[in-house]
Amino acid sequence: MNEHLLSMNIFIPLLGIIAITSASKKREDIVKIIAAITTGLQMWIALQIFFNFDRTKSGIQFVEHYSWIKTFSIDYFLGIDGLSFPLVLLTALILFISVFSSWKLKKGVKGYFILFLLLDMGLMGVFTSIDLFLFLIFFGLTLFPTYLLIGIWGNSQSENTAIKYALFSVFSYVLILLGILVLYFKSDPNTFNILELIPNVNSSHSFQITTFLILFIGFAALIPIFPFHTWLISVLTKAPTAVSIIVVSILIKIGTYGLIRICFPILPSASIGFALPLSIIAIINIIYGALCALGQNDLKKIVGYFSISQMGFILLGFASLIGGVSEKTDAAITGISGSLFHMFNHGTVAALLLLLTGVIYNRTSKKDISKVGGLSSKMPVFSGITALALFAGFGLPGLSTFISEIFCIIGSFQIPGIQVLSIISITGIILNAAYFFRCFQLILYSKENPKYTELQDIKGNELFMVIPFVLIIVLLGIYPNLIFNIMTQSVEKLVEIVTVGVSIIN
Amino acid sequence: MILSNNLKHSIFAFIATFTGISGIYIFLIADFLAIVHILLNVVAFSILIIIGAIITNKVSDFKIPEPVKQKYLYAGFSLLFFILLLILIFITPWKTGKSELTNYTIKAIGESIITSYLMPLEIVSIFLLSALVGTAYLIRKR
Amino acid sequence: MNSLYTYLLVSAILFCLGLYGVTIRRNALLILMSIELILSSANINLIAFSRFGALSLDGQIFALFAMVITLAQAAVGIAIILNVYNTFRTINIDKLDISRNK
Amino acid sequence: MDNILSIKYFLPEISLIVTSLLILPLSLIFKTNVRKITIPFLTFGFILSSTFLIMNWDLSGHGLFLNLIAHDRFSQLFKLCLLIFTFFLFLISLNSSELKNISSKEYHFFIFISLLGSFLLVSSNNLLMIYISIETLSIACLILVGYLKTNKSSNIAAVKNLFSSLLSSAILIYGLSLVYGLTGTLNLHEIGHSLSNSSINNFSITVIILIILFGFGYKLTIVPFHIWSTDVYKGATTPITAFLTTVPKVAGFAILIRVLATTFSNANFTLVKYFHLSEIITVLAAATMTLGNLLAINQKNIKGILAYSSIAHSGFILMGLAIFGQEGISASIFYLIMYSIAFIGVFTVVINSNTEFQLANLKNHNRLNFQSSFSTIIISIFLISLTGLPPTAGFVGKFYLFAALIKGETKFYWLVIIGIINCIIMFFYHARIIHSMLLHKNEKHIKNRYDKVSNVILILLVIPTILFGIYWTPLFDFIKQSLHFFMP
Repeated sequence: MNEHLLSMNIFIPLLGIIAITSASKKREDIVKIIAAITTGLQMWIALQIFFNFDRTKSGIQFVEHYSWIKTFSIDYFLGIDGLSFPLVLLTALILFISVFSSWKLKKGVKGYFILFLLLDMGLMGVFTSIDLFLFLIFFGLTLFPTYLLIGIWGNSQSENTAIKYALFSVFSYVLILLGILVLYFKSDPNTFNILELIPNVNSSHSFQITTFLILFIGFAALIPIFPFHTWLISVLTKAPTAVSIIVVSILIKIGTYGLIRICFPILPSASIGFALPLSIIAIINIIYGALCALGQNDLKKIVGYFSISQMGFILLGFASLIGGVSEKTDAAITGISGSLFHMFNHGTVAALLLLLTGVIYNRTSKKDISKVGGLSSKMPVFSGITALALFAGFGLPGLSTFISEIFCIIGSFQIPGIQVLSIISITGIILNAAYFFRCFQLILYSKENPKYTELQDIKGNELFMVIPFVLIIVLLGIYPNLIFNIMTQSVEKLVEIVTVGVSIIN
Repeated sequence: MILSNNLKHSIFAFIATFTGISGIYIFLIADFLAIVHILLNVVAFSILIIIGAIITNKVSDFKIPEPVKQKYLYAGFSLLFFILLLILIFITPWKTGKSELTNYTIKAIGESIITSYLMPLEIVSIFLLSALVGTAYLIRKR
Repeated sequence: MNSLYTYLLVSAILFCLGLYGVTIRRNALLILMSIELILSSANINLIAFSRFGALSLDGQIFALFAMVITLAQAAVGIAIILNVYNTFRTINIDKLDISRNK
Repeated sequence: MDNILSIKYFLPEISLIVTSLLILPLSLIFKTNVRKITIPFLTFGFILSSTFLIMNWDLSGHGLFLNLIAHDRFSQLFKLCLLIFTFFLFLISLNSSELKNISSKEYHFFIFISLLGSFLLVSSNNLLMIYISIETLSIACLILVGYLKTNKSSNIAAVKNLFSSLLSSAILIYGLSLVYGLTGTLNLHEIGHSLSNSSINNFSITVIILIILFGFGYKLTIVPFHIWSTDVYKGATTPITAFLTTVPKVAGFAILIRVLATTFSNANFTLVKYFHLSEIITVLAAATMTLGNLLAINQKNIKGILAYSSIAHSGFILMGLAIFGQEGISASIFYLIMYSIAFIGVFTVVINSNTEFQLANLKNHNRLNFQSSFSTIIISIFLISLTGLPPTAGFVGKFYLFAALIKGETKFYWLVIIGIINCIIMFFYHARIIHSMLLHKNEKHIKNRYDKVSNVILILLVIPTILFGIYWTPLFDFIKQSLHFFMP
């Protein structure tokens, strides 16, 4: 049973798709129920893995390894370790909730859920494949469903957004393909297997820099790093809520995941050399995102810029990888675990914020939060949850994001080269706090809008979607070790791999 | 033939040129080909062209429009290509040998057509049939 | 005088003249004639190589087939040109235009 | 093998010839309901030919008709592909509205003649055979393009096709005559032998190959000739465009590969002496795909996009030839086959839908919603495959091409970069078609009249598109093995 959990996780959506296709056209609720069952099963599998995960091992677990295409030595090779498992967990959770957030969908239900499950399959595959070719296939599988989901089920101007998204993602996709091919042919014997690639890419520093740059630009368009960020904002404002949740919480994490999974261990020397530029980019992202968010009134856009800013923190944590070679291994481990944890936390917080935005929009059909008026007296439960989400956004102590953000900053602070930058990044936290307090004030305590006399409080389906996130945010704030002890071993090993790799080249 | 602005003159020049070419064939000990060339290209092709010219022009008016404007450009282009060919011709070590061709090639050609080149002959017959069908189809009244 | 190079030279001249005719002429019949010129230059080549170079009749046979095929193609070509003339009332290939009336 | 013994292996072609010759009298005899008689008869012809092809499946090579024609794995692979493609195109064109009201017997006749021409072309082992079969193929194309005698755009296309194909064959025969002069023989293998033994300078050989390449260029839509081909593609009726973008192209690439591989390289597929050639093909490939793509962006309707897209794909296929190793060539062949399958698929949908779909201006945010979601899904799959995203066969094709390029020498890296930029552009305009079908919210729907046959064909084409995107080893191995050319 345990051996095939990952394959089941990936291919259950396929069964779901078949079931949906054979469902009758008139019974749309059945389609939704099938989708819910599918993602629910995945959630259950993810929990199974969570409980059976060996927290003392640093290598990959739940391995499935079959030969697939012999001539090119492509394998069907699945496995998870501490780096990828939090993301699998997050994916399962977000997808499960997203099904419910699109429960009221009327138009083209069947097509929507087929594409949704395809996307689901792609995402699960991306985070669990160890073979890079498999990674490419699953990654490619996510592009088209996302494009169509944004374009068809988004609001009236979503077509251009869809094209924009597609162009950016194809751009990054092709670059990643190129980078992976370069790695493949540089390794001896040629292999797509990450575990074998790590010791096998025997290369010079300049080769590493070139390949790193190719891959980095590819992933950067996904993350998205400063000049590439425009697509994320328009996707968030134009796409349907469920899709924008998936995009902001999971899809953009493929970028950061790719960095930590492919770039750092395989190209250690370049990663170390690139630490300083990486942290500068991170700071630009943090400050730019926060400043842009400060001027926005549309909560969805705020979430978008907030995400850009948070991605900066994640990259800052990555930059502390350099500590591994300057005998500050602890700092490196702190920073990277902080980043990984922050990837998870940002996913939950952003999803929660977007869900709450949906709640407001359903009641008032206004995007501009300054015109909604104070809601605290009319919707007490909602207000409580919103307050919590906003506090989590800027990292209030006691909530999960606080811990991860602080870890990122502490990690980078201990490294002499990027100390200054890490101090600057604190400005980012302050700016974050500023705009979230502004939102807090506008949504909850501004002058009440007389138009909305009767506003229902959050309940039922909406409450059901929100509660898991609230619980997770609070729980991880109190007991972060739930996730941390999954990661620690793998992160230590990563830092070790990088250190060893650099020493070999020097 | 190329430069004349009168289709009539062009056609006459064409016939003259092609008769000259058949003369070249005779010089090259290809008597059979020379005859075929006169029959096909000089006679048959010219008749085709003349028919085409008569149908598509009013009989009195064989004026054809001036060449396109960039004719000097194209002339330069052709000249360049000619120089390239010239270099090619004189630089390349063509395969040479002593020819055993006799003065009459008809028999030899006939023999090799029905032995080693039988298959191309059959294919060409299919080809000619299809050309016939195609021409008939295209010319037929709609 | 009677050497391979003379014939190659003649054929090269014919080839380039034909090419020039194809590029500058706009009358369909003239283009057809120019292409014919290129083809006979190739035939001269073949026969000259057959005479001076190779010891076989291959070149002559190739030229023979080429002549026959070319003529058949020219016949089809004239048929197409006549069709075009019936539709457009012109055979100046620059003046062919979908919006033009009959 | 001599003329009599060879007939056994020549049966597929003979059955094609016999069928094509019987069409005309048959349709004269049964004047009243021609379609009911001829279509089963023609189908029978296709099936007969394929039966003979498979019956004579022979892994060792033979030279038929005194080595004029090669019967080897390479030619058999291509014959099978061409036969299937033509059969599908033939069945699809029965449903076309443009060809409905005119005499169909000549149409069928010329489909068969062109198939015969391409059969001979892929197996030619002799310069004379190459010339004759190219002409057979192109005379059929000439008449097919001008098939609608009263249609203006069809006429323009016909006259353009006439001059370009005549000119290119004239240039080709000039080039072939030079090769003959260089080596004194017409047999491809003997030419290769004599070239590798002699001390011919690089310049001559490069110029001669260039002249030959220009002769093939029109069939393959290589860059300086793309102007002509697009006019023809856009002007011809849609079923014939579908035919022109696939069958002659496949046959043309096949013979180009055979000529390059047997004459201008040694047995290990490296152009030992003639290193310039590889660079020339590289430049041509880059120019072809870039120009094709850039022009495709500006196209308004789906036919224009497909016409230029077909040129861009030619560039990609040439990319594999430029490397000139076994990997490169087999990647090219794989790509070629996958491209043809996807193209035929797209055209099947286009032919079956009404003219509103074919001529809709995609730039004006026109609405192209299909009535049935079946056609939308199907055409999307083919377009994704053409774009080259997984899990479709198009991805594998592009993957192999890039892999072969990166594996090759460093001098190809710039081509890789150009290829990648082109992938993105290609995605852009293919996505525009999907975009206007799926993303525009509208009520009006495009009707398409599918009969059972086209449904079956579409499904038959989708299966390899998906299947070879997931598991392609058998096909790829087969292609690799087919690269053993017949050497007497």
